[in-house]
Amino acid sequence: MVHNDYIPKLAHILEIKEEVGGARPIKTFRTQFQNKNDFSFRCGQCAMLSVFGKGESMISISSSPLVKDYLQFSILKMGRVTSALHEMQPGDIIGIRGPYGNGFPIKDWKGKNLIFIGGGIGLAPIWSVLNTALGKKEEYGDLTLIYGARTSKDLVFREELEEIKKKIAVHLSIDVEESDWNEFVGFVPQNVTDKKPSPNNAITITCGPPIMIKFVIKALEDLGFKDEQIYTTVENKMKCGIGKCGRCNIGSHYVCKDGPVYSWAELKKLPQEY
Amino acid sequence: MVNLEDLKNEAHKLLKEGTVKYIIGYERGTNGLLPIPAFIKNPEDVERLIWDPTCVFNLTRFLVDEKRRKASEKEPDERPVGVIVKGCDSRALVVLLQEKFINRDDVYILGVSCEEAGVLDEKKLAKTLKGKKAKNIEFTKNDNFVVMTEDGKTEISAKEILAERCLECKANFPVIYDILLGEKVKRKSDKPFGSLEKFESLSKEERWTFWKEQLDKCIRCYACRSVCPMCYCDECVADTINFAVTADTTAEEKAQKIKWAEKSPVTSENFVYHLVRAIHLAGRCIDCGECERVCPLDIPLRLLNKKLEKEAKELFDYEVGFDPDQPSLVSSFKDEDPEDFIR
Amino acid sequence: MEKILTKKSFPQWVKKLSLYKIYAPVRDNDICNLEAIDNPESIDLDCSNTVLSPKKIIFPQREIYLEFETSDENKLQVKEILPEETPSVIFGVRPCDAKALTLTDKVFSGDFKDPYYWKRRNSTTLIGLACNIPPSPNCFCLSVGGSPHSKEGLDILMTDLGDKYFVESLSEKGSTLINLAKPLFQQPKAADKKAVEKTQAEAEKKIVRQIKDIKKIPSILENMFDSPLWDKESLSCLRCGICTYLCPTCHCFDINDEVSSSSPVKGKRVRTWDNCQFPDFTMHSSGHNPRPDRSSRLRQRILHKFQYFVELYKDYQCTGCGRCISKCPVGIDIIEVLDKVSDYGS
Amino acid sequence: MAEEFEPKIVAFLCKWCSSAGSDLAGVSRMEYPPNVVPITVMCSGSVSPLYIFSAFKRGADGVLVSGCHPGDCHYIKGNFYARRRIALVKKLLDYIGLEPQRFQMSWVSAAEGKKYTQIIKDFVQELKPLGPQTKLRSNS
Repeated sequence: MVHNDYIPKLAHILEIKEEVGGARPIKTFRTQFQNKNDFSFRCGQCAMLSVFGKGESMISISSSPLVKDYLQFSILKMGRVTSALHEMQPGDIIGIRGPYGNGFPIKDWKGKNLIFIGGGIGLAPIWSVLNTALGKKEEYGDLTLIYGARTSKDLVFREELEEIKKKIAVHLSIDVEESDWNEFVGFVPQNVTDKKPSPNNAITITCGPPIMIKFVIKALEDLGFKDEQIYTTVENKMKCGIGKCGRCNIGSHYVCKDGPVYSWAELKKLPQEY
Repeated sequence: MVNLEDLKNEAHKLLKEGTVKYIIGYERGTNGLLPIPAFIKNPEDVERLIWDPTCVFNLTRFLVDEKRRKASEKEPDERPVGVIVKGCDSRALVVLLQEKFINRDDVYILGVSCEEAGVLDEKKLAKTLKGKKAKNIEFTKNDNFVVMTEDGKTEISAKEILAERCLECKANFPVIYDILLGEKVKRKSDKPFGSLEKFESLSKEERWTFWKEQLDKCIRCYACRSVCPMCYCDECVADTINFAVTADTTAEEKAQKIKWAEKSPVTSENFVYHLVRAIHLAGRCIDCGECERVCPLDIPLRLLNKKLEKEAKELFDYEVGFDPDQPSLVSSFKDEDPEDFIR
Repeated sequence: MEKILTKKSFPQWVKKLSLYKIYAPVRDNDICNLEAIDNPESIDLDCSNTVLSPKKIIFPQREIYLEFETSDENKLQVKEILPEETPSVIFGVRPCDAKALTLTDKVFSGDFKDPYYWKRRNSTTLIGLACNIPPSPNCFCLSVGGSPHSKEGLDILMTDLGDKYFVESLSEKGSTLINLAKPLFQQPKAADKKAVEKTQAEAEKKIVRQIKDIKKIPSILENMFDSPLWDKESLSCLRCGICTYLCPTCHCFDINDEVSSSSPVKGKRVRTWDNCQFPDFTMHSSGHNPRPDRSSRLRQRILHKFQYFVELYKDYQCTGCGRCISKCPVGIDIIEVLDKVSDYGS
Repeated sequence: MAEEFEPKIVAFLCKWCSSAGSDLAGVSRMEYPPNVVPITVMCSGSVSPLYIFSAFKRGADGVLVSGCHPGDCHYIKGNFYARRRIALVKKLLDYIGLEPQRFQMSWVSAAEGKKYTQIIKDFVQELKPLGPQTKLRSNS
């Protein structure tokens, strides 16, 4: 039989957790394949999720490859497919194909200090690599997480964050002052400037809204980080996931295949088309 | 025929005096005789302008682009845009004014009369010339065109190579203008809906077979929609995406957008698209024939719009494109509108 | 294998290929289309370029990927739908259109081989027809590494020699077709071969349009992303899909679910052509659009064909068929645009 | 023996008159064929031609648009606009070769339950000999 990349594998939704409510809700879905799980992926890779009858959407995998029992996706309700996903219940069936994309080059990061910088739903792709590093903590240097959202209610993985705080340095922020908020108030880039992470033997991984990424990179540059030390992810509209349908390209790069992970050194060379 | 030098002089004056910010006209292109739209800003560039029977485009289409561009500018140049219009194009402009899509103050109309002629049908010309290439085309008074080819001059009767719509034209001269070049003379057309006769006389099943065969050819390149000055909707029902998305648009609003027609070029979807387009152009289409001209598959789209133009005339005595103050066809009614079809 | 086939015998050859599905140029009033035919007499090999290239057969505008349905036990089922491998023959393939398929071959290969494309591609035999007279006034194959009698991508090349065809088999698939009607074919004489050479040399001279300095273009384009040229050249662009849908090399597509029942859900997932000139092509669901205007979309079309594709596959994604020029409603001319690009570089 | 073809009719009924008329037919237990999928709309004038084409695409064998009698429109003029628009749609559908019987318009007031049942009965009878509508129907 010919291998057909366009046919998704069926998976159950095991568990749905509401992360953020309100007008821009986020839910986390844990899924399990109906048949044998031969889905192996790297941190930072994505999968194309199907809601049959609605279509497909490319979503980053937020669980660590070390976890074998389920695949996890944290999804912001945005359009046709993600709205349908938000309507779903545990036990419902979705389609998954992939994994797609290059993923983070974590093999090259052994022995280095990793600084994770996230904004809003941008914590999802970070979550996979952060948990992988936590699982093999001995292989890396110091781990730091700088994470923020508009309000305290918009922070994802709140319970897990409390757990992680016990293991590594976590610096949270919210955009506007709230009563009983004891951490930083301000935008994520300001928090980065405030916490002054050291560029020595360090790698930073930044995910979030494009505007946040732009200013985080500026803040990091001011702190002395080199372009090669700064990693980020890019998103563009995708359909096929395998570099053929022609819409997610930035120059001759297809984000679905050659991305979504880029070092700032690489990204700088590409046209601004994302 | 309108003297090109007169047109250039007028254009030059308008640009020199700064009356208009630019002029939309015709210039020679590189694909045979087909001209290209010219957007002229500098007075000296008016030399590029041309005017002859190859000037088929309905340039009012570019007023739609202009309106959008202006809306996105922070400090727009408030001067009007000059646009060269033929009789049919001027009627398109009347509709755009009638619908208050374009303000009269935003446009300076350089009307050119086709007088007794009109524009050419490229395909008819190619057939008549049998492979020879036309270098120059002029209209003569005795209802003939003089066509220069590599073999010299040939005289061809206007009827043979004029666009079908010009043979059925209601007014070969602009009905609205700031400057008029040429004379308000009308070409005689005895049968304003002549091209429909052949199809109306077919049986119902023959008509279905005809239209199915034609619309099945459609590849949904949307050139017909794109070239049409009346197809200015921000979102078209044929698109499955919301274009009017802002930061405040909720996920629900986006998710609930109805897919009226799938992208697949199959009979059912092609018919939804073309029927909706036809009905949306009822009482608005001024028969510039551009949709049919640009169709790469030669679908006779004009026959759909012309049919509704005819019905509007016969059922409601409605004529399109002459009076910017008249209420539009479907936003008005008369007590005596026919209702014999209603149970 | 080189053979001679008289024009009179041509329909008989087609009849001998009854096991194949036959596609050929057919005249429809003023235009020519590539259609499936039953009657060899309807084939018109004197047609100019068909509106759509053989791309429409190998990479059809609509392809069903899969069907989904909810079973009686409320279980969702997904069924893969692959195209049937119908042995097919396409007659009258122009060398530029055959070359174009070698380019889409590259796209649909690689790490992810596209089974839909390859099932159709592998079961199709391409019979080319050399262009003794350019089939379009806007032909420019010579500028992009092609020629009016190029054999690239073809299984057979036929050259019109007046009352007969010089038929050259270029692959096993091609020879099979000739062998199915062996008695119809004769051995060519030396004079026939001479005639072919002469015709070919003359054919090249008849191609008048060309891109100047094509070799320099990819490197010039590298520095032209922010050039004001794109604004200028796209001023009259209508954002229709003619240039890309008619292009034999453009391969972009969309994937959508078409639903016949929403509850319980039943429908098909289909691939349809899509194109970079439509504004919704790159629009994110947030409304953000990385290519928001005509100028960025024209730039994408040119850069994809003459820079990105060259970087990825070492070839231009253009075979000089001239369709995008001939059919552009507002006369946007890719040769003109590229010539301005070269001027920009000098 | 083959089962008799039962046409499916999509009926766009205005809320104020025709829909009330069909309700009256229902509560008065008037008998009429069960072939109708009624869709209540605010006014016959709010029925976009797109709804009509879409109903045919989705497999309707016949489409009915029904509103208040002229002069009785809850929105004063909605049914007059509808009258014009529907006339054009009818002409267009006929022109492309759809059987004209498949698309009808009627005036049915809230009190005309009887008229409504008669219109449906007649419509079904007219559609039966035509068989299923396949011309505009989607195959997917």
